[in-house]
Amino acid sequence: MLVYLFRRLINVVLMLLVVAAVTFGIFFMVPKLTGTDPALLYVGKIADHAAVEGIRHKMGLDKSIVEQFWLFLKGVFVGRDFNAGVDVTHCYAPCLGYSFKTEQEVFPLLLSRVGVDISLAVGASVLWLLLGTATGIVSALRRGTALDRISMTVALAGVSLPMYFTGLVALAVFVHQLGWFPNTYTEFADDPVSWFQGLVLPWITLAFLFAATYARLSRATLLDVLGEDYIRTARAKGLKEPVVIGKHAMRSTLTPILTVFGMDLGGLLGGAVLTEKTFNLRGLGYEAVQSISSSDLPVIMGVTMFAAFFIIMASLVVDLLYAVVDPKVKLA
Amino acid sequence: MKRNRTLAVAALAATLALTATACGGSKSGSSGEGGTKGSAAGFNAAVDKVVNPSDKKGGTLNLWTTTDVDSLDPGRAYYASVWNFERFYTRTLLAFDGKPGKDGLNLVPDLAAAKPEISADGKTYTFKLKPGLKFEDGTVITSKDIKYGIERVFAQDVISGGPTYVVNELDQGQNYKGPYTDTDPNKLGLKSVQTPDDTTIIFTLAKPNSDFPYLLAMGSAAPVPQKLDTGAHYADKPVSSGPYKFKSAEPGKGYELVRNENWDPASDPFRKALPDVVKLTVTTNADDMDARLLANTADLDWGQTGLSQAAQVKVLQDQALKANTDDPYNGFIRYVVMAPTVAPFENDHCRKAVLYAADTTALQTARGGSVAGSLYGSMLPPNILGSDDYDPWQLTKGKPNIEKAKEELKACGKPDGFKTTIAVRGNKPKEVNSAVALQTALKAVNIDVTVDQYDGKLNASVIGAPDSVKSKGYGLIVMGWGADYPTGSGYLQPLVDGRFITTNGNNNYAEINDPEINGWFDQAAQSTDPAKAAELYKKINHKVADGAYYLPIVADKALNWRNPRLTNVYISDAFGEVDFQALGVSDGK
Amino acid sequence: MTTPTETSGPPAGAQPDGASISEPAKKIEGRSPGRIAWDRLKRDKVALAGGVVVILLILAAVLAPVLTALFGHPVDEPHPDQINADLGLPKGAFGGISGDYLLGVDPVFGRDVFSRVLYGAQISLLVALGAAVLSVGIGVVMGITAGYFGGWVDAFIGRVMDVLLAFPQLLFSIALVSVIPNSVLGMGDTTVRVWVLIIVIGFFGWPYIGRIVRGQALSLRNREFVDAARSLGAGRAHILFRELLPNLVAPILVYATLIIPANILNEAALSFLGAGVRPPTPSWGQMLSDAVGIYQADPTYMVIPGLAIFITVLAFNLFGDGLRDALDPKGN
Amino acid sequence: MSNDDKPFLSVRDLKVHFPTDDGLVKSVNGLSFDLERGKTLGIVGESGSGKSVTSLSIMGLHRTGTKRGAPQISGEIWLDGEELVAAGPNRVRQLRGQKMAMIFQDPLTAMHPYYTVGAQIIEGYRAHHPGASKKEARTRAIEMLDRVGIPQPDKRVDSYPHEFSGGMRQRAMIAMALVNDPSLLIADEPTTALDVTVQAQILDLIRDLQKEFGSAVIIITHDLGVVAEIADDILVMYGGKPVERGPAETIFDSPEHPYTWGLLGSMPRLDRELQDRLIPVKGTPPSLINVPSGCAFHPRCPYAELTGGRSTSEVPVLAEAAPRHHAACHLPIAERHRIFTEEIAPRL
Repeated sequence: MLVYLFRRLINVVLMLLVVAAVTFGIFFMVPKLTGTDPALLYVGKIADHAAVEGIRHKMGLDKSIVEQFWLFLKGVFVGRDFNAGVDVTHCYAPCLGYSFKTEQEVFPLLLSRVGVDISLAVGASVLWLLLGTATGIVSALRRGTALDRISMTVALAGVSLPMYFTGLVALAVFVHQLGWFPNTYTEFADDPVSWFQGLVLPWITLAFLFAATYARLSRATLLDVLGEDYIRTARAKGLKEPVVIGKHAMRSTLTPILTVFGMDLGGLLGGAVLTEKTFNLRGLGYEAVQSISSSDLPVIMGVTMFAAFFIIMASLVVDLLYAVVDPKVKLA
Repeated sequence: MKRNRTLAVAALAATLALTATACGGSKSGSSGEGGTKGSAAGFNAAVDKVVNPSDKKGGTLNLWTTTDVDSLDPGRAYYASVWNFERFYTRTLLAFDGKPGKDGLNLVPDLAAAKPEISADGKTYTFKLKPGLKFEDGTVITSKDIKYGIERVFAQDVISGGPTYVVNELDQGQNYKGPYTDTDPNKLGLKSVQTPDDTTIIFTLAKPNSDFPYLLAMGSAAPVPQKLDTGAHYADKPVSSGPYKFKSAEPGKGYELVRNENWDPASDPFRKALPDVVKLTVTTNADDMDARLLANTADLDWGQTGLSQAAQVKVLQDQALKANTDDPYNGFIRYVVMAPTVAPFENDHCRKAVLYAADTTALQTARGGSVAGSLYGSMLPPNILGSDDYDPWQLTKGKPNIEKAKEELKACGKPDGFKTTIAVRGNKPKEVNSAVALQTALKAVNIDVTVDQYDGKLNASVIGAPDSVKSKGYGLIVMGWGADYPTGSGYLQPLVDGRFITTNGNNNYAEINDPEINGWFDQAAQSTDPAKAAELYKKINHKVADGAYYLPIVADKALNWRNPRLTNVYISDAFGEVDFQALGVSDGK
Repeated sequence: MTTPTETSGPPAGAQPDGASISEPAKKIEGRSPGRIAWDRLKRDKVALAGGVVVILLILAAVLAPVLTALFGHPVDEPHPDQINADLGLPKGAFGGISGDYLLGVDPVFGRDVFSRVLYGAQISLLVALGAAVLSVGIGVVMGITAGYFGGWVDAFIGRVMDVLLAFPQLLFSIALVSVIPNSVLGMGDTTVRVWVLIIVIGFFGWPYIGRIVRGQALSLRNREFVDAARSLGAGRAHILFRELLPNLVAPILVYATLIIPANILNEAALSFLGAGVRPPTPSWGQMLSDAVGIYQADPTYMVIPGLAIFITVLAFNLFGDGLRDALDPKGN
Repeated sequence: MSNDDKPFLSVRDLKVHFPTDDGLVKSVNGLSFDLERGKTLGIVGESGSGKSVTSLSIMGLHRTGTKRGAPQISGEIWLDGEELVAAGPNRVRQLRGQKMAMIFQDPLTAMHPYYTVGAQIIEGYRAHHPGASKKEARTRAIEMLDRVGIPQPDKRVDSYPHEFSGGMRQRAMIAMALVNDPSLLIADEPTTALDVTVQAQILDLIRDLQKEFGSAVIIITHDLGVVAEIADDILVMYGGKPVERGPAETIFDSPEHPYTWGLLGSMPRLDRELQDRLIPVKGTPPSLINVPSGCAFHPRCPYAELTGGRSTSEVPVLAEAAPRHHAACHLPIAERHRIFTEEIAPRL
């Protein structure tokens, strides 16, 4: 078990390295391909050659790609020094460098952003998990009834609607017309009530999309499971129907949903670009889009690493949980 | 200056609009004590006079913005709003006066005791400092602090991003690299600036430049105490020399200024310093900000870029709401420039054909209608001395002249029209709309335009590189320009002086290199009489207009909300914005 | 598998699980499986309706120039007379809907929304179908290769898929789309962008189908008919593509049908984020993005492209669901 | 009603029809048979002959386990004097696992992968012994595992199904079925998923256990070989109907129905090479929706012409061919005997 965990963690690090290398490569190459210089973005309005050179040097863009990447990795693992003019600033590991644009340290910046995504993901995921699986299970058990048809129609509509459209309609109706919710995000630490109010619509919008997917998934899975031989066996033993469904069928139905859930949650934690944009939330997704539009390589790298980290960790956690849930899976 | 127009990314933010509370909220302004007078100030009331003059102190000024400051370090900021905001915490030798309209363009001695002594050859400027000036920590502001502040800007590898005019004027070939690598023990190695004593500072220029005082009014010439300089981190908490100092600065969230007890009001020529606290709140939610503004729970849009479209529609349809807005010129002209290096625009008749065929009303609509800017005939914005309503191509009439356009096409040898490409920043929706509108208008005379949207942030190397303009065949380029300092050369020189053409980051897209024009700039630089200089700028502007290189779309305006509780509200032509430092709050809250 | 980020990714439950394939269809009647599927599909009225709408949409997109000429105005033609110049909004109520402008006009320019929606359909369907072909192409080749060869080939392809799935795809797509040049190999801006969208969406989509095909190939490769082919000395390529592929047709077909609506949503999301085709070429996501600024004053302009996306995605989903049920050997 | 009046298990004119989109599937279309305690009945037929649906109907499981619509069931099933078709679902559930139990074809899929073998046996025991403590139930489970020949049952009780070999799993399945001493045991293809040597062991086990418990056993199989040793009576089904019924030795020695001949011919025998196998019955099983007219077997019957057209027009009835031996065939008895002895027997 420990050996397995160790191996997996090494694997996580390797995957992150690959993601980092690819990201770095792409965003290093892009300016070369388009024949542009990121340094030009950060000089004043009237660019002068010496100034551009100075900025290139400050950003480290005058070094080779290998050297730049090496410095990036060094920063992540042991920290690195930055020349602040009057003195040298040490950026402690895990150091993702300084934003080209704001000159803030990237790691704390992103840490402060991730709260939005955690708030968003946690609230929405609880909603969609409960709502989606419950709907799917009831639909499967009441297969062919009006309830099933209506639920599945709504679910199909849910997966067919772009979430930003749903979000805009929700905003138009519940914020602008009815005025039920504020249109701002407040940090939990500042005011839990406002935090909650501000997130209700994003939660519902996001949860609606995912709940629709989960309803369809759990219905299909449960129907498959109900057709399994072991369910027939359970009935043949004379078990009561609630036991057959609640115990035997549920365990097999919820297990695959766990996988999907873990991956979805991991994905969301790494930034929910569309939700953040629609609801003016300032999380990792917002930061990502901003950094891309300003060629802010350290932030792009940081966001990508954060997102990849969440996704990869989610799959690790899912695998570990699977070993608990599914006796067939052995961690070795 | 950079006017931080809505980026494509922020386009959404700049949109969602107002809560129901916004409607009810507009009434609350009038119910506030002392605010009654201001509530009916009227549309554009602050454009040329002071709204709610008052000396009432106290309260908190609540500024909001959807665009974070680029830097609080006076040496590194380039946003107009930061330059305006710096007046709270930064004093310079000279500063723009705190007066409405054109009076705000005058420079007054701020740290300096008086206007400089200028040598007869116009190359040496000698300033005496006022006595007893102090930084926020109580140390005296000396001439060496000013010199050190200027020297920092030379260290472009650390203090990047701000205007570098002082560097261009003062380096003079000595290749000074800034104080951080300075071998001088006092880090005061810049030879062109001398500080014989703590209250005297002498600048020696290589050649006369009558605009030099304006450069000294910029943050890049602000004093920085060497022992408190933190280099790249100075922006985290700049040291105040003005009436307020930073209590907190959290990028992306907000900034709070409180009174600087070491500031002496008696030494200050114009700063009012009325509120006890100045707060600047950063939000990404333009919708929310506009709702707060219209509800009068926020005082002013710090960015001064105008209400978002939804709020604008609401305001324009309601006279009572409209009375709380101003729609001033912000010093920008939006234009399309024609590149004579790209065929057939080497022929002025083809350029004129475009000018005649352009539907300027459609172009104006594309930018957001009349509140977003006035039709304009030439290339010197209304807030700059020397500007007039010169309009040789009758662009302000708002209608294309197809007949004349066709004549010009014939004269150009292209009676059947031609093909060309228009380059536009893809992240500027209004510019894209302008390009599309022009494309449509030119179809009428068989000029077939391809709209090429390039990555807007890379303009310095796309349209800013003459080689690239030529190779990509950018006959037409959509751009906008605002002056860094409000003189004819501050505005026009980068655009039309042939000596400003560079291989990268060029702004003279038409590559105009007319010895006569260049000469006029030099004459203006030598002239110490602003009126004479203005006359020269007028000549330059007319000659450029006659040359048919530029198609001005609009002289930019922005419809901004002003909270009725604000006192001393007026637009300073120096920034094209409300003068922040003068503001007070009538209810004292 | 999982549903990536918020843009409802490859459909959950789209793939029949392994068991259903390894268990030969019970031949109740002497009909071929294809015939049975077709008979079932014919009876599924909802799926047929979806199919009909899909065909109509494709026709409408193809015939956009004709329909526009008959019922609308040229797609890029401005109608300033329909616009309140100061507000930039349509003069008429409901976005200026009238007998002359069936779906109203767009803000600022007053262009015919009917025409723009039709031309938007071209982009949307072209990108979605193209990306689906690409995903399926790469996914099938990689999946079969991994599943058939096993060993290090499988491990390597598996790793590649893991890394791809760990990438924050939406961010990457935005970044990649934002740096592409305007003209490549003499193709115009729109053509280039459509290609890039196809490649980006298609490329990030292949691991999903790759995994499914791999699983199927794994379970099939030890089956008798493959053994038989192998014993007859058939080459690897022959076994892979002649023996294995035909048996994978059903799941691939189902997956392809269900990935199209996901691609439509992806394309719309990228356009919404400003990374799609560029104006004046219309696309639905871009129209929604434009509408964001003014939906309170002109809600019609938000609702119409939203509904266009919704109806299209829904139709594909309905048809895809029906096809899946019809091809499911376990169904009745 | 007393238990003496009727056989222990009596099925009368059982019909099970499933409505589907394609039409009504007549899975079982008129089946009757009796079975006494201590006796073994083999029901033989191809897939789709209705044999599995018959067993599921007896268990009351025909409603579930398929994606089909609710089935229509008619006829009577008497178990130990109690009618099951009309009985409430709850009553049937109480009988399930207690009085009647079932073993399924594939023990791997028939056992829940996420629960230990012991837990699954214990669960079955406690369902019908609500008073039993966990410990008692566990002791019982270990005892049963021991009884079916699983070594180290006290350890294996905590293993998961996938940790068992195929044969062991089927033994565990049997232990699970027998944990409540059922009077009727239905084994649906109990050996199909196992390899040949294990098959014999399992059949031996079932036979031993039957002797020990005295229960009635129904073995359902497509393979006559499976029931050759173990069954007392054999019922051959085709297209949802019985086509031949009789004592096992009679069926093997003098089968009456051409379909049975085919089945006999397809029996794998150790003394025969694969290639020498009789090619049994050509064609595919009949549609249960559009059952061929007349004799359902006629499209595949090599002797259909010999009936003078009756096979396509008239449904044959199960008629006595010999004492306790019935067959549903239009061929005259003499003709059948001739064909069997001249054409079929030599090739078997």
